[in-house]
Amino acid sequence: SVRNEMALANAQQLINKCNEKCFQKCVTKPGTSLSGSEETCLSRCIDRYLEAFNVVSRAYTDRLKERQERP
Amino acid sequence: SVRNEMALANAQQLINKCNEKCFQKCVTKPGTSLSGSEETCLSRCIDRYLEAFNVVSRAYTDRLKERQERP
Amino acid sequence: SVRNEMALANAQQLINKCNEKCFQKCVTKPGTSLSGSEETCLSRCIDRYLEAFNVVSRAYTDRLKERQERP
Amino acid sequence: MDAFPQKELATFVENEQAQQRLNSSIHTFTDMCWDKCVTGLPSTQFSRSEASCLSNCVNRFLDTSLFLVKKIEEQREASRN
Amino acid sequence: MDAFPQKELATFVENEQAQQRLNSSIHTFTDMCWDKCVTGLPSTQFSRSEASCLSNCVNRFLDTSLFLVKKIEEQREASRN
Amino acid sequence: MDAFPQKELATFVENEQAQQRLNSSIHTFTDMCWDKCVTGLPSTQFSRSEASCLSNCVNRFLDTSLFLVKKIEEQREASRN
Repeated sequence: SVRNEMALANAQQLINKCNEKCFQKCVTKPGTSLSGSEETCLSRCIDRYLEAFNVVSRAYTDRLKERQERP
Repeated sequence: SVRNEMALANAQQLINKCNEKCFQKCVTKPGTSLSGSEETCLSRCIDRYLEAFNVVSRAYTDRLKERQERP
Repeated sequence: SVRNEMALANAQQLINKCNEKCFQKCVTKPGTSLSGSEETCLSRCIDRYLEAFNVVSRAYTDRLKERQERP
Repeated sequence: MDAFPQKELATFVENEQAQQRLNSSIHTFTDMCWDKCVTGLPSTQFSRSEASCLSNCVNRFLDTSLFLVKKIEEQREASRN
Repeated sequence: MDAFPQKELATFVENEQAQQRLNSSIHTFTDMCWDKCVTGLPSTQFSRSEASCLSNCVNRFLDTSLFLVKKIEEQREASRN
Repeated sequence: MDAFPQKELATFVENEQAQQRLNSSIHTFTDMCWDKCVTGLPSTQFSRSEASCLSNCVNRFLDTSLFLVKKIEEQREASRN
């Protein structure tokens, strides 16, 4: 269905962005494998990025609702 | 008309770019509303970005004319 | 042919990226013409960017082959 | 296509496209606000200043957009007089 | 379509597309030159160094492009000999 | 089209598109790894640390991608139990 396709595309874009931002932040000098501290940083970064996505998403949709109630 | 549509798209892209660059420069720690100093910064930034657009536009079109006169 | 068109598009994108990255790195305060030291920097930068492209390309294709051999 | 009249299909497509633009904006805003607000190494929770920066970020961006449009219209008015 | 022959329509579309590419380039160059030249807080006018940086920026970018193409062609020549 | 059956054409197009995606990824990775690894002024050859950074960069990015997917699946599993 169109709804499922869009939800999948949305999830894929979120994963790609999260990957890009967390690699940028946590792996500053790429070595021959991911170190323990790099993996700890990545784990935290992933949680924080998904949280940031939810905070931003809620702030934006709340704003749009406000604008509909007080045009 | 096609001309009007293109002029409108061009203006919209300029506004979007100006918005992005000036928010980046002037609102470094977003608060609960835009402060007086943030608004002053934004007002100047907007004037400067539009001015930069004109300077760059003229430099580029002058260069293209030059290349037509001396191929 | 499709192959030639794709090779041409690939070369064009590489030239565009190289141009962007090396202008960014070597021409920090644009003057009325490219100086000798700017041209030296650009010459080295171009060689290094093309080398980086080959290193990255080989690392990526090797990784894809590995994944095919050990699924 | 008897079960799905043309008009309802057009409305459905319009809504799905609006939802897609919304999703796209949220990704762009998250990217921008992450870069602006989360400047240090990530921790097990956001600091108070990171959290308030993230929740204010989109609203201040939209306020900036309104400010810009208002300024441009004021300059147009002034140039007509 | 008698009032707008096929050949003139093709020329019109080509010109409009060329204009669109020009506009698109100007936006890209303004973005790049703003980031390179306007590094501090904006003021009520550009400083002398900001102004000259902005007017030189595009031309030096295009010079860089010519330099790059020339270098690649010189390397091709050398590899043929 | 007798010389080029439908099935072989579909396979050809699929392969060309896969090659195009590969090329596109290599450009994106080169851009990302250049910014990460080549931080100073360019020289007549890469330093040892620049060279090893560039050859490790793509692989660590792909490892990060696997790590991310694994973490998300672990969190899904945990939320089911």
